[in-house]
Amino acid sequence: LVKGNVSIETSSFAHVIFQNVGKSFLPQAPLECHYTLTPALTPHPKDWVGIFKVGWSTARDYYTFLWSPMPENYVEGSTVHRVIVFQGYYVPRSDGEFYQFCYVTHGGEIRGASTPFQFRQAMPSGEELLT
Amino acid sequence: LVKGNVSIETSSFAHVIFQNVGKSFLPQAPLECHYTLTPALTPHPKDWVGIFKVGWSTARDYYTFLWSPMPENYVEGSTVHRVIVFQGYYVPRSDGEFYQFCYVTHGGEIRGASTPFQFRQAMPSGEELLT
Amino acid sequence: ESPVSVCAGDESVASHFALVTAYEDIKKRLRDAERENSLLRKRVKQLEDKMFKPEAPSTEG
Amino acid sequence: ESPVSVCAGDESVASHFALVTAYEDIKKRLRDAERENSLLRKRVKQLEDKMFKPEAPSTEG
Repeated sequence: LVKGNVSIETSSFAHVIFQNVGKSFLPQAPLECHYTLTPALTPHPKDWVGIFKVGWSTARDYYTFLWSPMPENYVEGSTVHRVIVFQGYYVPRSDGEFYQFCYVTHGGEIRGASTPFQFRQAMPSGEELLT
Repeated sequence: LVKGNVSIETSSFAHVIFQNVGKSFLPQAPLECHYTLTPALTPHPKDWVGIFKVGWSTARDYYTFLWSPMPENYVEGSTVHRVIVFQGYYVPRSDGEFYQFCYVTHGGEIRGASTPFQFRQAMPSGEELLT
Repeated sequence: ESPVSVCAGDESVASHFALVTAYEDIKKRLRDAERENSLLRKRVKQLEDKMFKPEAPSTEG
Repeated sequence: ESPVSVCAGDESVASHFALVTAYEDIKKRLRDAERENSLLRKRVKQLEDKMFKPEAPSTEG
């Protein structure tokens, strides 16, 4: 039986790794995004990171995006850590939906996707204080 | 902005509708599957219904399958209700995973997918009795 | 016996839609479970407050 | 300004993998929430039993 599964770990979809992604963020507040470019990825000035609603179909479905800044003095085959900050104005409101970061190359290829997160005012564990 | 979204409701993926699918079933027990062929689908004796682990990649990833029985005296363009029963021996064990039914045509095309379900011994609401 | 005779071209689209169907349902269940959790936590807190300091003046709601 | 210049051929594969990543995480969260729920329900039942029938013989468990 030939199985059609492709390992995510070894695929090009894991060339960029998003780090320490929280489960929820404050809506319309500045949002830090930490990610690592593995040696398998050669960055390009027109690569970008988008916030996508989970379940997106094409790279055009991004909610908002930022260009991924080129590393200074980039050496081919090196590992690069990046931080970008989405400004609050561009970040989704509290809508009960899940979003995820995706790294998209200048050629439109997805090279990394984060775990999902929501935008909400307070953590559920804080709700008991509202009794 | 051109969006790439396709409505599931109007797509060929909803030509078969799975009815009243439970949230969990007993592992390795007979499992009834109720579904409706909408007029948009012309059934074929080699169409089948598979149980797939959610996240499957190709039709070959089915866990188990049954041929979808042809309706007697089928009239083109009619709506048909079907029930099939997966025998317990072929049904997944309790493994914490989610599965779903998919209707696959003889040509390998997916024409319907159910909401997900798990296999487990007891409902979570019954667990308090075990205290 | 395998039911899969040919490879359909749009399989990745099909598998995506099947996963979207499952995801939408599981998202709802997670929301319901979290809501129930929150209510249960409140209930536990209420009961614990009543039980362990029945005479003390309540500092909450 | 749009960052999308061209259409990549394997977009549906890419979107599927992104959704699998999200799904796997949400599945775990649902499992955790259901487990916590179950523990909280037990706790509520314990507390209610103690509180409302402290002397009566228990008919449950």
